[in-house]
Amino acid sequence: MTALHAGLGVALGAGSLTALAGLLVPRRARTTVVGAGLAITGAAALLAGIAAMTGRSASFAVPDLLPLFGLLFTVDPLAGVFLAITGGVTVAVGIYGIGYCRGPGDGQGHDHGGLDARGVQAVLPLFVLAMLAVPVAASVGTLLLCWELMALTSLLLVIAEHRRRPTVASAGRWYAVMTQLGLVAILIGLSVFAGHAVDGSFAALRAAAPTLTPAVAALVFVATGIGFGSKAGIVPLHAWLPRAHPEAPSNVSALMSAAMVNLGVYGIVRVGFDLLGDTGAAWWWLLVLGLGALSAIYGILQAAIGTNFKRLLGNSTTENMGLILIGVGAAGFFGTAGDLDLAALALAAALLHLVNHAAFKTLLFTSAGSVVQATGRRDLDELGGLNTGMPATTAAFGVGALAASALPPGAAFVSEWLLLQALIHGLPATGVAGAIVLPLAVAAVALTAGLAVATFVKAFGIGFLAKPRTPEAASATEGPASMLVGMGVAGVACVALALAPTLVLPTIGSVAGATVGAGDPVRIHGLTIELVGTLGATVGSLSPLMLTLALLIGTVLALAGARALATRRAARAARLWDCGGGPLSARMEYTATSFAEPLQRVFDDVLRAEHDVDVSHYDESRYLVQTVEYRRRVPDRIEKRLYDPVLRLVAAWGQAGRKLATGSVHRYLGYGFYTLCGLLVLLVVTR
Amino acid sequence: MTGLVVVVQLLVVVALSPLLIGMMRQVRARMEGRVGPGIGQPWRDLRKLMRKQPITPDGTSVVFRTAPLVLVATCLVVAAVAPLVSTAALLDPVSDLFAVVALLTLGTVTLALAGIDTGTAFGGLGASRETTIVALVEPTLLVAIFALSVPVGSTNLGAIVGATLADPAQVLSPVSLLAAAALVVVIIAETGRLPVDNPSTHLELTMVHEAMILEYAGPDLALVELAASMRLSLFLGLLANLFLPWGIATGGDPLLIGLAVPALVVKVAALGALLAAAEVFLAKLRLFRVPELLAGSFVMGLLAVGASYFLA
Amino acid sequence: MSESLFTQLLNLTVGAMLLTAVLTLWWRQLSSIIVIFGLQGIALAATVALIATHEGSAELGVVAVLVLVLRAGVLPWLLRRTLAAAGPNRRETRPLVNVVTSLLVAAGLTLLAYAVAQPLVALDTSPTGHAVPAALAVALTGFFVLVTRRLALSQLVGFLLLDNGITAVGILTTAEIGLVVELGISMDVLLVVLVLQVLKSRIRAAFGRTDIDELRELHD
Amino acid sequence: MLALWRKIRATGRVAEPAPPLPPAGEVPDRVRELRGSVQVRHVDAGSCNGCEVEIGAAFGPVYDADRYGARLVASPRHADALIVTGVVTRNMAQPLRRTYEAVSDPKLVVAVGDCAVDCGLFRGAPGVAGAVSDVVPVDLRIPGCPPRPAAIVEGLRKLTGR
Repeated sequence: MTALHAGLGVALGAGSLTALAGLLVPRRARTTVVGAGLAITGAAALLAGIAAMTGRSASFAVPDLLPLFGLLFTVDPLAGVFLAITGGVTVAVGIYGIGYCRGPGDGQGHDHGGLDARGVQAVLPLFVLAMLAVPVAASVGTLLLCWELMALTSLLLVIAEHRRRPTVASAGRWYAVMTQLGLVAILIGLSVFAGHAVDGSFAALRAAAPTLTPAVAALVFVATGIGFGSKAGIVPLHAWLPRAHPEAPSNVSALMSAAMVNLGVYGIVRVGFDLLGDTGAAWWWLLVLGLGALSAIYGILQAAIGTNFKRLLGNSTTENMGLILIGVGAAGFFGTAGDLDLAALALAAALLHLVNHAAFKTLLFTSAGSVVQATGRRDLDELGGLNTGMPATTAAFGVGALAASALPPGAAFVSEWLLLQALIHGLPATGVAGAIVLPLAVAAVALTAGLAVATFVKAFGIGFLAKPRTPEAASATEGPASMLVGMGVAGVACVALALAPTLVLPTIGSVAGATVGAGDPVRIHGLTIELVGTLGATVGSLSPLMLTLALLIGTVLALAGARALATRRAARAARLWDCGGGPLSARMEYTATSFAEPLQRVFDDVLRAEHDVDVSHYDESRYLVQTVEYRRRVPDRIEKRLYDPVLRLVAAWGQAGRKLATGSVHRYLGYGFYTLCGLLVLLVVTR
Repeated sequence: MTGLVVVVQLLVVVALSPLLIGMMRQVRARMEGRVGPGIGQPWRDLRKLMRKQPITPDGTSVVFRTAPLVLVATCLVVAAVAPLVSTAALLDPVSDLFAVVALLTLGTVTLALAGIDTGTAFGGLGASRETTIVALVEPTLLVAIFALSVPVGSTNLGAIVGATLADPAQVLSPVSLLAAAALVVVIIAETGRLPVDNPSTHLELTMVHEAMILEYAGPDLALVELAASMRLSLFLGLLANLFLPWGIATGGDPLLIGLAVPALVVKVAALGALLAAAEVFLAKLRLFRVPELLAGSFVMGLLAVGASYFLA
Repeated sequence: MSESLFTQLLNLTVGAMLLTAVLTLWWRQLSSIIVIFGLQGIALAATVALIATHEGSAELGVVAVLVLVLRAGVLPWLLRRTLAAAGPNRRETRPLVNVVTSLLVAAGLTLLAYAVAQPLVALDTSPTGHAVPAALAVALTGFFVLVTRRLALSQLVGFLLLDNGITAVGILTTAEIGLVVELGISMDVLLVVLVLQVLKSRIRAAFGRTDIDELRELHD
Repeated sequence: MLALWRKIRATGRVAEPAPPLPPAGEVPDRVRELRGSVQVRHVDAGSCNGCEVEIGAAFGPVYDADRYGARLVASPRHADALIVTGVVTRNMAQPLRRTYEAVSDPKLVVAVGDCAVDCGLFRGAPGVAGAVSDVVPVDLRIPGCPPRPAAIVEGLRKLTGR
């Protein structure tokens, strides 16, 4: 009875009990019980995951649960990473949900009801359980089953608020279609794979991998890649993500954005590195890397010019998944080039960024949820000045924004540093392809980092600082304590990851090393992260804690110096400098739209924003302007080019199909009959 | 002995940065036929600002008040860890090119947030422009760093400088020349000099850096001004030592350090004078022509990387 | 001259050619573009001179002198004269592709050139062989300028860049290219310049300007 | 480029030699705290722009007020002294007060030109709120309609003490 077994058992038990509780407990206590249950489930899963990462592994089989196949679960270090992430996120989100689900949710009006309904509260634990089950699934059937369960439960949660906002319904439709298509792709890929193996268990697949022809292997990789990539929100399969995330309740958005999308990455890593082993060709991984770079830049561009608070965070999820896939692709690429140490380093960077992203995205989405719940506004142009009414939430979002913008002392800085180190040291190892791809990859990462800075300066500065732009923003107050506690948990995780990545990095490094079949890529030396190059030489080192301490000392020095030199005059409050005119009103502030305007003009060739300016004049003279109204829309060009034609085609098919449906029962029965005969004939002919 | 290095570097940077600004203004004044206020003027300004009364504008939050401190702190940390007078840094794990760049960016970001925090139109304007420029500078900067660190196999500043010292011929290679060209443009953009930003403009609508600090007065303003001058001298010092490292000490030997300080001063002063003289011939670019400038330097950085691989 | 020093200097001169090629895309002022073109001529001449000294071949030396005179002297002078003749509203290149994009394209072309020329480099591992891709990149960039510039004059510059690149490639690949080839190249360049001159003057006579887009007018 | 360089070489120094430091005279002792560095914010309270031209000349290369440590700045927060020109019109009285408020101590006000000193020839004109001293305390007066740049520079030197 190891910690691993205990953790898994508790997680399963608590999760199922919580689901029941969601159904049975009366409304007053429901969210509390469910939230506590989720927290316990998450904590147990976190422990189990950590135990698994440190090398313990276990297998469970439920032989013939279903007619066709039994369920098969195996917990190995790689699965442990994702167990731990999902568990950690669940703890924070569970506690947060206690208060959040009582509130009006993200509804525009402050009307009550919805999120603490029986359905939502019962499905939430199931969703978590499904997400915990996916990484430990050890056979094709099990994986597909858990995957589908996860997809369905998340879909139900996304449309939880469809009564309040019609937009939710369309978002749900997008999400349903794309996630099901993704499932089909995975199904195809894995069943082709399983067709070449003795049975559907991953062990059999591993054994069969070397026997695959390159074409088949490529088919498997690409098909599953499409499925998993769509779940990770990778361009061009991202269309659902910026729709579903903003429309889902914020605790669900946090779960999806911080835990669920990771499983897409999990799938790619599992299939590419583990199941297909070293049959991988370089172009697979260059494809992954390229799509990752594309998603990173595209996502952060949309985020940088967007003004919808939660949509912006969703786009930033696309960006971070892109960065992670850059790491994964680089790892595979180095692996095919034969430099396993570098591959381990790149994969470790990707996994670390996965952990960091989970932490700060949970924090960002929960605090954004509090803001939206308190103000009922989700447009940055209508927020501002929240630091007076909601100081704790402001601080929380500030920490998250610092972590997300890859600046020291933030969490993402460490992982992006590792990623850049891996890319830079890859140059000598990978020949001409590397010499052409890696600089561009570095440039992509760098551009992403720069735009991320702009994005979160906008989100934090415009959203929380300065003067409130609407009465709702002015009168906003903090939510219940449980929400603050939930944010606090995520915040503490962010700070810990930022200051002491040395605690988690060795484990993650060894997991990555084991996945690609190399040694530990990083060595911890005191407070310092040291990169282990080939021949075990140190090729680079970073110490986030030292850096932060140095910053603190610097601040103290500056303060002391200023105090020492400045003559003691009492500070005086003064009205803002308004050029001597009347007082400045909130309408004179920069809005998110105007803040992003230069970037939008710089990247206009890419974004093709649509503006319309309508100026209305006074009747007396057309030289006297009465009002000027400026609106900007940034259509998703990839959607325009890629999805609209497909949708039109599907619609056309549908129209054609309606001709067959005349409503006569005989005809419908006839269809069945004809098909049956046709099949029989086919059988005869082919045999 | 590295403690000595840190102390010396901090003292040199803090004490001489305003003089660098004064020297550059003096060069400009002389080329305009003026006499100029003398290179000590920035220090006089700082001394006076320190004696003035601090002002907290209505509606500004803690962000606005702490930004100058953080800004100065970032500069101090960089001044402590960068190889300016000696390659032996006290905090070797912090003396990493990415870390240094990220620290300086952090300073810019805090100032931008402070600009937004005031809630004035000009503050937001400056912040918006500054963040735009930062976002576009980042790729160029990191690609140039890439080019510099590939031949050395490390992004540690000390290692890069040491490698150049060991093999002086590197300086004339296309790699370092292209990287240097790229970095010069980046530095001009990062420190808000012409043609990207006009440090001596009085017209709010043409401001980038100035617009963010319009609300600061007294000691806060002094800190911001000091930090601005420190940024400039740090960037120039890094540029000088990355490409012309001669004179820098390799250890903590007091004698060598004593020799390294004047060498650094001469190099930075020369670069500063060159920059100031060049600015006389330049006019400020439109904000939307700046991307062209940065794209050019980005391409140079990329070519440098290519050269570092293909000509190796 | 030692091998390593030769490599250094060769890389330097070829790098200078590449840099000048990029600069012609970067800057808008035609006058400064012409100056840059002159500098590139000097760099080219220096490259040839380097190889000449390295192989001690006198005729390559002569070629170097010829290149210097023609590419750094005569052609820029001709161009400057045409520029002076062109009206004041012809001082800036108005590219069909905006500057940022064309710079990025140039970067891509360079990487492409390096990728393409790998077999060549593998073929002869001498420093000259290593420098071939850069020259190729210059040629490609020149072609790109030729394609994307509106004014006849800047197109002319593009053509000359292309020619510089071709010359460099030729000399770098087969060191004993010889006087005749270079003479031939130079002659055809002069010819082209003169033809374009005539063409330009005709166009201006017909339309009063030299905007290539307006050649469409001839269509009907 | 080269032409400009040649011009610079040919022109050389155009600034006039510095006249002797004038006696401090009426300026208050607060000036001591500035110690040779005065940032100046210019306020046009209703001037005919004659004084503006002269101020421009005073900060131009010939008179070069910069060399004595005076500098024009964009924000009153950065300023130590206000240079006010013209009579204070009704519309500018409040803005002038607010500008004065915005400057942090120690602060000085310089009235430049007869109109600013004592309404000059606009005395009693409609829409005039009065001279500068009627709105904000004035520390230094530079009379003249308009005052010569030399006079303005002399006044500024009393502030900088250089």
